[in-house]
Amino acid sequence: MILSFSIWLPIIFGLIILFTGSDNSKGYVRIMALIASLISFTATLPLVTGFDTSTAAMQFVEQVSWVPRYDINYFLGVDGISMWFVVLTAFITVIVVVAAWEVITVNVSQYMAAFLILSGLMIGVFASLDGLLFYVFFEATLIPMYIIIGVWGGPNRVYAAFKFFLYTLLGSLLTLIAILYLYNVTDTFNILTWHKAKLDIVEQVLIFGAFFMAFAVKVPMWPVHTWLPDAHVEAPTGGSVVLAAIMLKLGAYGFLRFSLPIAPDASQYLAPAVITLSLVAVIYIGLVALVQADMKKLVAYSSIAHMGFVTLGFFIFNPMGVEGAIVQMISHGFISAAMFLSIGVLYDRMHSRQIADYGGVVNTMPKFTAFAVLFAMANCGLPATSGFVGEFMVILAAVDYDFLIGILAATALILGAAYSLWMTKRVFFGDVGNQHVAELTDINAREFLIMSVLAIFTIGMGVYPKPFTDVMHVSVIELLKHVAVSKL
Amino acid sequence: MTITLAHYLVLAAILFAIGVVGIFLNRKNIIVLLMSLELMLLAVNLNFIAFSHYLGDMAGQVFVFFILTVAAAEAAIGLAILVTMFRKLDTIHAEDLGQLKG
Amino acid sequence: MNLEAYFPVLLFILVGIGVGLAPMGLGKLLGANKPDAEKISPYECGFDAYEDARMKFDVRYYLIAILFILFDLETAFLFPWGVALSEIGWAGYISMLIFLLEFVIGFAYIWKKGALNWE
Amino acid sequence: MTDFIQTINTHGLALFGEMAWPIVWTLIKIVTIVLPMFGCVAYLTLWERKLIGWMHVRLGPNRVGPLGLLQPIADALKLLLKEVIIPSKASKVLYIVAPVMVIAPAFAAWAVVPFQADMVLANVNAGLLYVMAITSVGVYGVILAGWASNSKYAFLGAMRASAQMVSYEIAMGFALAAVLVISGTLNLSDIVKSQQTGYFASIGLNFLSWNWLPLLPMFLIYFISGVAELNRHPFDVVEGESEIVAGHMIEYSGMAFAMFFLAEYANMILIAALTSILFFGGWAPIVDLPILRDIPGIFWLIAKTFFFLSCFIWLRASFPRYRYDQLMRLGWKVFIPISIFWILLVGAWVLSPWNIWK
Amino acid sequence: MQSIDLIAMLPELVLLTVACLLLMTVFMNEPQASDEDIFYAPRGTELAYKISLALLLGLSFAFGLQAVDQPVHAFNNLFIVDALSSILKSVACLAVFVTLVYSKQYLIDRGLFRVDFIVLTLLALMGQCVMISGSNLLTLYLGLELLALPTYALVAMKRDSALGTEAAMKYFILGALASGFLLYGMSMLYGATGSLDLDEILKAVGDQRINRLVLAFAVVFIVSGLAFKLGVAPFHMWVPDVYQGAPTAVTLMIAGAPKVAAFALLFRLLVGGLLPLTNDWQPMIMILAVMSLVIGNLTAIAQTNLKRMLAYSTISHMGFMILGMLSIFDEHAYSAALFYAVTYVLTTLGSFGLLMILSRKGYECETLDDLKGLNRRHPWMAFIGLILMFSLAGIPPTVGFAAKLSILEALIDSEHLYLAIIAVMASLVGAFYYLRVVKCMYFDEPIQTAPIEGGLVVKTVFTLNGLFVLLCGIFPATLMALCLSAMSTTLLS
Repeated sequence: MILSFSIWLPIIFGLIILFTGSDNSKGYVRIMALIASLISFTATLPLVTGFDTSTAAMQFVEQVSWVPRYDINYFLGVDGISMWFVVLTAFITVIVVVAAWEVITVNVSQYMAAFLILSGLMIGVFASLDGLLFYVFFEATLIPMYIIIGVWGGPNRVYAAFKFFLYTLLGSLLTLIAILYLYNVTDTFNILTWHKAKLDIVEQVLIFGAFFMAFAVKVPMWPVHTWLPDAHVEAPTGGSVVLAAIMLKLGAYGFLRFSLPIAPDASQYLAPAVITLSLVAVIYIGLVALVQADMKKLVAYSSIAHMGFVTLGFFIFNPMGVEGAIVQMISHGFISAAMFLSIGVLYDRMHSRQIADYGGVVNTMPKFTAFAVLFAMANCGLPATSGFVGEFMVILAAVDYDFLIGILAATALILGAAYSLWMTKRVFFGDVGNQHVAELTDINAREFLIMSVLAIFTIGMGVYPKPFTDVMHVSVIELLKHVAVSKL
Repeated sequence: MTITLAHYLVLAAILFAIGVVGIFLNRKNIIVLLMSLELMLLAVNLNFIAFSHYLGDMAGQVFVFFILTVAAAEAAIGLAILVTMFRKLDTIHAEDLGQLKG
Repeated sequence: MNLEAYFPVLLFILVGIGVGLAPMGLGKLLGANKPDAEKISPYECGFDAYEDARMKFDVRYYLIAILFILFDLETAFLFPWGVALSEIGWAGYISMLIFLLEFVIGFAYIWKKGALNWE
Repeated sequence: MTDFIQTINTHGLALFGEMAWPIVWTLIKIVTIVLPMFGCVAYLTLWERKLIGWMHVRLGPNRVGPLGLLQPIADALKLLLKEVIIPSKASKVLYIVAPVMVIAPAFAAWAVVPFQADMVLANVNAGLLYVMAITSVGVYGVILAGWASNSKYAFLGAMRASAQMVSYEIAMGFALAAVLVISGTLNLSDIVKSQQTGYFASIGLNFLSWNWLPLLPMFLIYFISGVAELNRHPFDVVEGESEIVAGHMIEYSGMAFAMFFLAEYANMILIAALTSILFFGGWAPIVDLPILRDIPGIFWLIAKTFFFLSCFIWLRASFPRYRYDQLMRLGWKVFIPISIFWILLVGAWVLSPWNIWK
Repeated sequence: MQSIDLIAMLPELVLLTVACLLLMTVFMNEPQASDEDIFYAPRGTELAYKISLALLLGLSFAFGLQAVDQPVHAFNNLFIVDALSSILKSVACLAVFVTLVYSKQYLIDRGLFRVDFIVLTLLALMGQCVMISGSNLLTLYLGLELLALPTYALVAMKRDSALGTEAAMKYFILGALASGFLLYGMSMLYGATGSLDLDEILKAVGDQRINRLVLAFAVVFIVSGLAFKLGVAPFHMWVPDVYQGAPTAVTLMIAGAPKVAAFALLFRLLVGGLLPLTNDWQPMIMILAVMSLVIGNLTAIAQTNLKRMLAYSTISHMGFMILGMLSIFDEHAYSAALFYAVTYVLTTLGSFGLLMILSRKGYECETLDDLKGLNRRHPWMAFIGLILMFSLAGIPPTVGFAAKLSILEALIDSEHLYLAIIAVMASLVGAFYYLRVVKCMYFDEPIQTAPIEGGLVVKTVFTLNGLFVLLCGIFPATLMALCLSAMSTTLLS
């Protein structure tokens, strides 16, 4: 029941807020939303405490028949790969609710409801063990996100919302075909059965391709990443946070849950191509990030680069690489959230995201600058921050796999350092840039709270990542065993 | 020369074709369109009668009866619409039906 | 079906057409034939025609035409019913009763709506 | 008589051969119907003028020939020699076709009319249907005449005429349906025969068994509708002289006009004959007396027809013209409800134990 | 004629009788100054309206309860009552009920709230019922015409609207043309098989001795006639014009209930009568479906008039639906099409209902601009609108997704993988224009600021309509199972 609670509590709370709240009762809506997100987050905690790290089997399993006609089940469960994401999602939702406290002033109830519902749906994606259930959650997330970007977004929000929606839909529709095809072959929508299904190489390649369409768009991988910068730039701060912290992980998670185990031979066969795309993302997008004048865009591109690391980690089929990639995903959840929040803090005060509009922020906002610099360091993978752990593991695995790939991946660290530090320098340090910067006020208690929580996790995970890797270790080994065994 | 089923069918087909062509080629008068429609239905009736006679089965003729009825009702409604249209648009030319781009 | 019986009918129709055409031809032959512009202009009390004779006419004529088509169909159903009434018995009678009742309702409706009023 | 026909048949067969003789023989029969009809039509006009004259206490035509008997011939000659004018804006072909379409049905309908027992050109089962169908064609002629003339008077007259004709056609159809319900057949000969049975016929009072009595309202409706169909007085708004002169045929002259004229009288005869056949026992004598039975049936039919023709003329002489709205009201609001009611009544009567026609 | 015949047809007879009698309420109306100037609800009409609402609800239940395991053949197999017919008729009645609820104020505002409107609607419903239950070419044809004739009149009802009359004329001509095609096909079928009875035809068609050429003729004409009636490309020309030109209430009357009847017609003719000829008609259906999907979706993008856009969307949805007919005697596939038809009607009701609720006297809500900022004006209605649009686009968890899913599953099951891919690509294109509607409702500033009218009943029904679309999407099992069982009992017999 824990998983069901995690999924449905936020959704139900979201609907209640949607129907009862209005702009005349903003206070009520905010409190309700906070309570809802906290309860939902608490509901996920038993997953952590009750998790058995010694088995690769699915835990907290729930299974109820949903559409008997197609043998679709309401089939939930988590293993070491997905467990942390459930918790992370609920956690980020709390952050988002708090971050929106005073910032969002129109349609507050809809805003809060959208995020709560979105949170439930995303947890649903991570917890589904039924292919169709997964798909339903996966696609349903588009609706609240579309609304979030479109209603509370920036000037170009309509374009961004459409692009976001249609890009993701394009990929996922093909996935639907693949899911139905798998159903046709196996007569079930059970993902675990699909893992064992016999498929010849053509089928595998086609299915892999279909899944790849959806997940690559979502991750996003080069060259289908172009929706992400637009979406990030236009989305409200909360939207960017959820997008970067959780939504991108849906795609990466899909690779682990579907592509690799269902089409192992195709994965092996196509791995070089995927690795190439990942490296392009890491290096080329890193370079692109370097020339951004808009802070949000810069972080958006850096997200793409970081996700390139993740896919790289997956497709070298090495426990260290895969674990590193997952760690990277979690850590990126914290760091990107923190980065977008930091930009949000600045944006709320200055209504500009242009790097050139800032300078010497440290003089007026010392506390904030301390946090922001910490997150920027984490973003470029400074040791003792969470960013370092994942990237280091992936690079190690890559070097092990192929020295050249390792070297190329490692350049990401340099590029990351370059753009993060350069941005930090231009925004925070030096003399006060202009009149507006001079009038900035430092972060208030609410913002301080969010920042510090995120900072604790960033550093904590960087210093002591063992709890995270322990949870996933067995599952990852099991997964790679699967991939290693040919289905042909 | 004896008249066989085939003759009736060919005649009906020709009538039907004239009706259809009348509808698609006639860009002028809607009354002509209505007449083309009637012609099509008559061709169908001829078909039914011929088959009915050939098969020795009355059902076809019953069908014809109903087609005639419906055709008349259809003509009535067609005329009614035509009248409304003429009063509103002051034309009965098919080519003047251009406000809706089908 | 005895189609031969209809042969005289066909012949009679042809003769009827002949009866129509022959005197006209005769009249053309025997009668005078000196048309001039005034003579063959349409009759309009000494004036030149003001406008096209095929003008708009009263919509009630259309209404009559439409109603005629619908009512005449009732007759089309009554004829076979009348011929076969003794064979189909009361079931047939009741069917026609229902049919005519519906018809009467429609009739009452158009009456009430004033479709039957000429003024 | 039979011998005579037999002789003609054998000789004709020899002369024209197996194929052509039936056609020729039928043509001969048709001609024997059509030619007298021409005579009848011609003299009907004379009779009309005479009778109306007498009713008005005048003499009527009496200059041409003894008692004016040559008057129709003179009229015919005059019309024959007149110019047939085709108006400049008329549609030539339709203008010519229109009178033909009016007159041809008036004659063609006779194909199925029984003059006496077994004396009918085509004894077809759908006789009544045929009559209904072929007489309806006349409306086209009227409309075409009005349209083709391209004259406002003609057009208006045609609209009025056709609206009136179709309006009364409905009531007429219902009246005929009532006849069908009783006789259970569409064959005109059988309809006549079916009137010869019943209680009154068995005691010799034929005329009380005829359809007119049980169907009295229907008979009246039929007869009056017939008058309206003919566009005759008192329903002659079509050619109301003061308004639209001569209706749809205003542009016609000479023989073309004569065709409309002929058609009107031919139709009168037809309606009168049909009234006799459908409601007045056709060729049967009024009462079943031996002397009357010896008179050939055809004379009975002619006598009855003549009676109704005179009625038409009498109506013309006596009644003022109906207004158009009155005319339409009579057709739609009086005749149709009555006839529907009566049909249902008759239907129930036929099925009930009190059926008197079995 | 036996009593069982009349019992089988009892609901229809009640419908017919009441429809006829309702005409008499015209005698109750107060005398009015002129026929054209009535923007109120006369007493008689009000009564007729209430009676018909009650009747429709009652009939919907009656038809629902009529569900039988063994089909009942009435009137010498002219008329059949089976599980399929009862579910379809029930849905049709419900759809007309909802339509009437939505349209009342709209009609009053346009002087169309008249008895004849209601009666024509009921008669059209009667036609649908006959069509759904037809098991003989004659009954099918009569039902079709009984549906079509009142609809022509309804479209032309607003006599002072040039667009309306033009639409009526086009609808009439093309509809009659379609009937002609269908009839010609039927006559050929009759000639080839010697029967009008679908069961007999089914038996006869399987016989190899029958003239294939005549049958091929029959199939071609019947399918094109059906395509006209369904409004699938390339026989779709009338759909956008009629949808746009007709008063929205009438548009809904055309877009709603008749779609299930059209499905019944399609099913009865193609599966019930021509099943052995699947090789002949399936390629045609395939082409029609693909063309509809492509043309419908691509053209819809260019529309700014919502009614027109929804018309093109209908075309594509009908194309999607008939994809379900591409399996050979598979109740799953057919029931998928059935499910699709039913849920599509449900969604369409809501979307046109929204347009009607937003319209007022003298103002027609029909372009995208009219929807702008709806979220500001009335968030709840915007939310329902959002659900409806996403359902049309086929995004989970709405019912539109469940419907698309079942059709796609059937397609893949019958090894039409490429068709499935075309279908999803088309719905991707489709998503674009539905998203645009959502965009107008949520992202844009309102242009219209007048308060939204619409009584409590209307809003409640609209809400239920929207929530049903959502709930059926989340819990599609019941409805799917219903469709499946209806289809399998129908196919078994």
